[in-house]
Amino acid sequence: METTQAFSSEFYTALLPELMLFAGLLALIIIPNLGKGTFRIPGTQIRLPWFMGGERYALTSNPHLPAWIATITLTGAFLAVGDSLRGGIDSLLVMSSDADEAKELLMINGFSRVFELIFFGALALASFASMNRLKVEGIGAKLDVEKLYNNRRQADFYILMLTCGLGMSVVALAQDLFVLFIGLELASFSTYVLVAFLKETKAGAEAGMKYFIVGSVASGVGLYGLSMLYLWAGSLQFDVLAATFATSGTEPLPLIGIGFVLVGFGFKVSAAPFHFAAPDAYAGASSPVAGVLATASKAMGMVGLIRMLLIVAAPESSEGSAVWLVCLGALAALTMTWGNLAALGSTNPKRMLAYSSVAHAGYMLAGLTAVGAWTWDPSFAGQEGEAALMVLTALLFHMVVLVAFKLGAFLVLSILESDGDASRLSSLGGLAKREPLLAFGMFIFMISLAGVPPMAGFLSKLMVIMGIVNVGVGTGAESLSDFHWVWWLALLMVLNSAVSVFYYLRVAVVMFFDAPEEGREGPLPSGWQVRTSIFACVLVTILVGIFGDSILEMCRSAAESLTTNW
Amino acid sequence: MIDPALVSGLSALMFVIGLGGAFTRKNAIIVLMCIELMLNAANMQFAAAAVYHGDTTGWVYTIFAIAIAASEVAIGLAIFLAMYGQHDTISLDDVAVLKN
Amino acid sequence: MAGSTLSEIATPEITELAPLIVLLPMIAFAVILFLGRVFNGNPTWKNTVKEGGIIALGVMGAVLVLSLLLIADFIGSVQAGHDSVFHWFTSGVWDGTSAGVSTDKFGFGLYVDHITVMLLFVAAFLCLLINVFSIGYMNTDPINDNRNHRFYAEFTLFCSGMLGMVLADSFLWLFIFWEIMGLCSYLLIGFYYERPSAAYAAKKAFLTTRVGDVFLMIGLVMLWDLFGSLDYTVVFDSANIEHVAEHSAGTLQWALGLMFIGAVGKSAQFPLHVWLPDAMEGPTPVSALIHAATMVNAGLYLVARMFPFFGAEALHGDLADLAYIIAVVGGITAVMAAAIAFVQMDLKKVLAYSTMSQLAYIFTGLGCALYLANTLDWHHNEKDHYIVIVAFGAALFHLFNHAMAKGMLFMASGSVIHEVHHAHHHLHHHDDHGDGHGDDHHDEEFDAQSMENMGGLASKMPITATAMLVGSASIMGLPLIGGFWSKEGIIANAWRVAQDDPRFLLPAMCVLIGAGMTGFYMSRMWLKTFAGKPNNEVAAHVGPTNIWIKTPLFILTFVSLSSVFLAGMGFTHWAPDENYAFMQEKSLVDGIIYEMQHAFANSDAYFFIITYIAIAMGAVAGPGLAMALYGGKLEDGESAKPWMTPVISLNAWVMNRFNFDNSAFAESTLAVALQNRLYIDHYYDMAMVKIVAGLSNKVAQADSDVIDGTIKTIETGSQSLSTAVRSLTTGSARDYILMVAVGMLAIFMLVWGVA
Amino acid sequence: MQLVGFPVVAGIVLLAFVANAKKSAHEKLNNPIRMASFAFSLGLFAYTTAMFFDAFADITTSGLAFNDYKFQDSYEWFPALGIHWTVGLDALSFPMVWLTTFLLPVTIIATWHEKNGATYFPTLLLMGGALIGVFVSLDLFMFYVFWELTLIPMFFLILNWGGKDRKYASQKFFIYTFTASVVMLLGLVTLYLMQPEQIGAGGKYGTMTGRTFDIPTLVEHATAANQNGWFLGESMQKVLFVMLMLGFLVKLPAVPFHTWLPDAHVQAPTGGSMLLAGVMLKMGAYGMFRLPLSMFPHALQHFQLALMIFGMVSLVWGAIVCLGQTNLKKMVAYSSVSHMGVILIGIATMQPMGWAAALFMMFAHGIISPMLFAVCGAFKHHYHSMEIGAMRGMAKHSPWLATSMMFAWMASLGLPLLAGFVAELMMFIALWYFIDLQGWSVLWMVGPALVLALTAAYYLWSMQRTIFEGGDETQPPASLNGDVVPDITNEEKMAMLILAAFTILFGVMPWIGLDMMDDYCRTFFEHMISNGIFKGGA
Repeated sequence: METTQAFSSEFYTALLPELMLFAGLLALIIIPNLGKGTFRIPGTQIRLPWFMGGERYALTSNPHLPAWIATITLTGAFLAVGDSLRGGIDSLLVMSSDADEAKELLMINGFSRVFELIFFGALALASFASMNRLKVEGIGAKLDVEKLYNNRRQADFYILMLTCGLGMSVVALAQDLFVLFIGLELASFSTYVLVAFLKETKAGAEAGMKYFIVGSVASGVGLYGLSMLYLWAGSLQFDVLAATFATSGTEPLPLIGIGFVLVGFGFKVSAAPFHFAAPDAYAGASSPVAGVLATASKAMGMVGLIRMLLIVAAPESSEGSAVWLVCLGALAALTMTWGNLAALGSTNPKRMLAYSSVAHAGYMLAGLTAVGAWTWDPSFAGQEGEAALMVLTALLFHMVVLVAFKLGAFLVLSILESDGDASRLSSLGGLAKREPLLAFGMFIFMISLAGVPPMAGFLSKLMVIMGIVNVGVGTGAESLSDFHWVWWLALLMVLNSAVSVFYYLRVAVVMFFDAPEEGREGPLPSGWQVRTSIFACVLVTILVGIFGDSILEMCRSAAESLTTNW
Repeated sequence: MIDPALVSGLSALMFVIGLGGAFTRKNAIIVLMCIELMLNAANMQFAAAAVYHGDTTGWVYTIFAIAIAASEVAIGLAIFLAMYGQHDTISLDDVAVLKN
Repeated sequence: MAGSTLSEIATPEITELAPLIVLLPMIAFAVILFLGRVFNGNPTWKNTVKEGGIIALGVMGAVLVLSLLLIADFIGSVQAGHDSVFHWFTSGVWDGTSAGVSTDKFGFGLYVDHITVMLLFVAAFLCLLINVFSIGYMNTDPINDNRNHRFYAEFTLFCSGMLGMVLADSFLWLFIFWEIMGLCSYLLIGFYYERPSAAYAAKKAFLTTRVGDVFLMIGLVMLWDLFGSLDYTVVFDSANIEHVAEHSAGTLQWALGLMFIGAVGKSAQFPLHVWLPDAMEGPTPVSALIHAATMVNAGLYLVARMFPFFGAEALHGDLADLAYIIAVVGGITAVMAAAIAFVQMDLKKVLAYSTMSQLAYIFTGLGCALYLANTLDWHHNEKDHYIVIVAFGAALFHLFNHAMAKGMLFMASGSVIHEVHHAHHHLHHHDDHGDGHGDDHHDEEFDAQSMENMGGLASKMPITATAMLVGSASIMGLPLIGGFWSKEGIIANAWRVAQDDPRFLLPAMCVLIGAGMTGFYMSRMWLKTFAGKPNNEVAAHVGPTNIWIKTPLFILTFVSLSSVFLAGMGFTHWAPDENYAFMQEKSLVDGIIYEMQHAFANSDAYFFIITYIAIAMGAVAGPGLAMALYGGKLEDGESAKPWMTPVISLNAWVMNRFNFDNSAFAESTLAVALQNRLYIDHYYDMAMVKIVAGLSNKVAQADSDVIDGTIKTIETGSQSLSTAVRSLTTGSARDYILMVAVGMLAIFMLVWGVA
Repeated sequence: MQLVGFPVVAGIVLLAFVANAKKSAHEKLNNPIRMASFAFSLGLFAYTTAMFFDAFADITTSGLAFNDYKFQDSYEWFPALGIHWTVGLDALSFPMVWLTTFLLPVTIIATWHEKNGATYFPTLLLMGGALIGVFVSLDLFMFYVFWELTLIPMFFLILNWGGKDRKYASQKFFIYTFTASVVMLLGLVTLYLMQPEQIGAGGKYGTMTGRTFDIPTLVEHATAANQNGWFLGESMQKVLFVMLMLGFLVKLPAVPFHTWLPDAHVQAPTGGSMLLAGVMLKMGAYGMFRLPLSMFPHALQHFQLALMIFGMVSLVWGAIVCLGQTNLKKMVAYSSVSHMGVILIGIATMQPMGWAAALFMMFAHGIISPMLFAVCGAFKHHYHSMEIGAMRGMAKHSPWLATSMMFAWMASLGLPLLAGFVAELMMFIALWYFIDLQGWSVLWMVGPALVLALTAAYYLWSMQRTIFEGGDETQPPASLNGDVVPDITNEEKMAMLILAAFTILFGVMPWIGLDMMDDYCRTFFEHMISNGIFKGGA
């Protein structure tokens, strides 16, 4: 592992994606403001053009511009990450200084890269697709206030997208719990506003409020947990926390602190019972944003959980298995069951997808539980955490592919929203007749979510199950009672999958069987951007399901990079 | 110097009050205040811990946390404003178009 | 006794053409069906090819020739010929030891022995004759227009099945062809498918025989278990039988017993007899061939096939109970069917019950023969040997006689019905004659099969009347004619066995009484139809029949009459035995004299008495009673052929002299019960409707309510659970925060509890 | 031979067609796509038939033994997990593959005029491709993928071309069978992970997990382990056996897991029913042979009684329920349940003959039941009703349909010299042999015997009320609204004739398929006996 200091040359190379984001952010703020603005030299009548404000140029006043800037930035960042992954990344640790007592700030390795991939990929798709979702009312410099205002908001929206991305990547990179928290808050604040972006509707404003309030409480709790951990360990550096936990991990203070922090991240991954705001937020937000919440934001929460639970309260620092094992197992079981049961009767496709995302959180938590359990079988210890590695790979893989089919599903709903409404199941009615390809895409997303082969969702779910079972089975088990109880989580998971098929399939039935709603017989609004995004999602969903080996390898090396110390 | 334990205790009290208030009060502004209370409980604990450990990072954390709290209030109030514009109320119980 | 030994009589090779006996009709089936579809309605097809009748005729002729060739090879041999024709499949079983898996081959081959030869001749000969008859019968009936190809196709398929069953070399293939016959029977009974009664009868026939077949199949499976094969060559091998007899003779008896139930079903014996009378819904040639002459003999054939088991030394006495059961079933059916025949007005139904009754005779005969074979030391004792051979031969000979006579009777009855029907049409439907309206012979207002509409036909249909007379005489067992020889043999053997085993008194009494009853109902039928005055206008206008119909009647009349020669030729000794093989013993004249002596001048007083009692009942009492009640002089001016005149005169005399009023009997409860077939069908129907249909409806209900209901409950249950879960999402942000707090507390408790 | 290509090509063809079908000229596309699908399926059929006749160089399909595969081919798929695209044929899968390719063109012919042909026929092809995939795969993962993949085309076949309640039926079908198969999946995964880890072993073993999904390797492993005790341990083998069997029993389906079947069948279009009954149900039995029976022989012995009970209950219950049905298609569907009971009983006898009976029953029923459903479909198509008794005197008005119906019914009730009889006969022999050998109660024979009669009863009853009766006083169904009663179309006739011809072919010459199956079962048992896994008096 190489180390470097902040603002060194390696630092810039390694953080290229984030810097791109930053540049894009600046561009987004500046470019729409470029205009024929002048600056009067005080005391004179001389007006010097300083190109800010005033009447905008034709190009800079173009409301499509922010979207393109954001999309290109995010795509560039995505590609940069992908490029760095392609060559196989060495870990790079960014220290605060080159002194001995310097603190670890950021860690760029496979693990963080994969998450960056998830974040930027999801955000890029969402912002690309949002071009069709956020309507541009008029183009040009000379418009009435109403329209100018709307155009202005275009820029706001994409700025928030970029800040969100920036915050998330900080979360992925952070080596200090507080840095992680700052990143989390940055991303959270952005998402609060993004959710509330449709503030001119009742649902939008309400969704933003709920997401904000519950999110704030959760982060308040999390911050309090942080403060307790700080009180306990005297530092929020992960390595320090981990080392301290290994020696005095069973004291009440760190346990309470971890519990608090768990709540904070639990909200982000929408684990039950912290998920309540999620369905409301998804329902009120515009669909691409909801898609981001369900994929990137969830992945961000998972980063936090992984760091907290696997690095700090590492399983091997406790006897047998991690202290939080039972707690997380219960949480996982509750989350997946709750999510699926709630989705079962939901007639709003967005809420249905929200609950399904809760269920998926449950699956991921189940996987995480298994990681916590891998040390139970002493013979695993000799295998350098092979079992844990497998689950972790599965988790990462699941989060990667989830972007394709979860976001894809939301994007399909996004087109329907542009058509009028997507808050009823019947909005999807007759989609197969209206837009056969879209219906086909949606069907692919649905069965992938349900975990039907050969879609990516099947492979990822299989991987998670396999990881759990691997831990559960241990070595030399001869009967069910020899298994670790996490095996039963796998059983619960497959049964939940079976339940989930019901509501996923209902979407398919509505699309292929039911008649369209009154007055919605024709084709959907056009918009090649969103359709391209959906197409990309379909492609990834199918291809990764069939030829996902390279992605799998990537996730594996990412997981390895997290666990090099195991 | 005040015993950090006392400060911690106070912060715990503040936290509990904040959390309790957050789910007992209907008025969104009051809930926001309660959330601030929770954040400040954390701040206080950070400060106390910084003192206890003699670690300056804790102060930095506190300052950052205050900044976070501030921006949170800003965002929150903006969202409440938008909500009021649509629902004509800031009572959390009455804003329940989305449910189930 | 000739000194011919086994070595002198070579085992004949089965001719390579033999498989064609089975294959030709099967091919004809497909050809006729196909051509019939293609050329349906074509004049050449209809008039020249007779809608396939000629093709069938050609095939049947070829089959008869081939069969005769095959028979000729086997005449005089006692050894069975066996030829494996093809491999069907191979499988294996694991006997639970480490020895590995056995290899069991299932194949088809031909097996020809004395029983085969008998049945082969009967089947091939009658198939041909009845085919001739069919052309005269079916093709002249306008209602059959354009669907006779179906008749001929199914007819040939049936022939294939029958011949195949006879020639098959294993019980398995016997069963397979047996089922094919069952199918054809089903199809042909339902030939007039538009009649609900025909549809019902077809179903009933198939289902009833199916019940028997189920037992047969289980029996076969048990037999397979015992021998590891169903091939005759294996199961009849005395070493194998010995091996089985050592430890599972009881099982073998069960297996054979279950197979016998199959035979009961097929041969319409009590209690699976209910289908046969209904089967008369089929066209008359079908009744003649399938339900009188051939298929119903399949059951007898099956039982006769079991002879090697009963006759095996190793199983001495072990199978006596089964033999008794066979005899008793036969005895009961003989009496019961005869009794029901008393009250039938339908010409064909009388014959159907008669068939049932006569088959029962053969069963009794077989039962007795098998009992004798099983209990007597016939392998070593010369006298016992003779007894067994004769007993078995009598039963088989009766099968032959009955097939010939009953085939003829049915054809004759068909001829009568045909002409009565024509006459009826002629009289009442001049305008629309030939438009094919209505049902076959069952017009709403006119039943051409009812003897109420006949009478005095002797003068109008001389050939038919003669055939009917000879046939009836043969069935009744009038001395010297047809069935007399065999029937006497059966009765005598039954009483012989009764001497050894008093249990057999029951079947013995039954066959003795049955003889008298046969005499009565057969006479009644003939007299009501041919003697006396025409019962109505229709009967008075019946005309002679056509040549296609007459020819087979003519031939069969002579066959029945010549049975005395057959008896002389040793048909009564028809058994697998080198000492008594066909024509090996004596010259024809010696044989006839020998048979005569045995029949009329038995040296054993016991049998002497029995014989004369039987003759008295069957040839005197029964017919006499019938003559007193039915028939009478012909219409003035009408005259029968000279050979029938004495019969009619006698009838007229007896009627004058002994006539009495039998209405008291005719209205008695017993008679009503007999008319209702002793209510057996009624109870069967009740059982089907109440138990089977009731149960199945209940089960179907349970299937949708309980099993599928559980699934549906899970569906609705999870939906309501979903509603409950979602109702926790109240919409108020405060509640959400509360839940966060609750969740937090729960986390504390869990982490705390573990740590 | 690139057998791998089959299902893939089928899928690609479908996709190409779907893309075409997007055009507005939908109606015009029907015919060319139908012809193309038909030609393609015919090609597949010719190919598998040629394989059967050993047309391909050095590969013969005779003398196939247990765990001995022909046309084997393997490519890396997910090397990290030990997943390979491994295909191969043995006596177990070959008849099924042939059957699938045989049924595809026949189904296309039988449903020649199905509406929306442009999408219908490719869906059929995809269905066939997925089914072939199930049968050829020798990799657990691949097996499962195709296993689930079959659900999708069938779901659409029911949903888009089905009857009135197709919405409910298609979902029920999907969810019910999916639920069972995910439990099976958990079993497969547990099995996979319980095999000894061999990281770095290379070959079929995953680089990441050190385990393999390769079925031949697993079977070898299992055999070796079973020699000295139980593969994976006694209780674990039992648990896995149950988990796998659950998936297969639902698919089969065995009572009480069968209620999806009548719904699916009644609502499915003719083509869907034909493939569903013809091949898809057999996937359950095939899976049993391929996995639990091959790998868990000890557990099989342990659960023998349970299997026997399942088989008997399915057999009897299905038959009795048939008798209580008034819907023709439902009756036929339940008769499938009953016949699948025969397969279970055959397996439960633990006799080579019983197994061969089960295998041949799969095959024979795969030819007969499509004909049953083709008849039902034609009935529905022409008379717009499925009620028994809605149309009488069919023999008069629709002689072709009547003949086909009678033939199919007779074949299904086990008439000798038609395909189904051989299987039933062998099952009976094996069952009795087994009962006698093990000293089980004779009462076990009561069920099958009863069913022989009951089967005849419900089939004959339905024929009496459809083919027979009526006649001159025509009783056309009210649903025809007084239209002329039509006989079946030429295409339907053709399909019926083909099915009938093969029913006869395999009834008269069962050895064509049975010899292969017999070899398989024989070598299986000899393998198990010689390895001491099946011991005397088991």
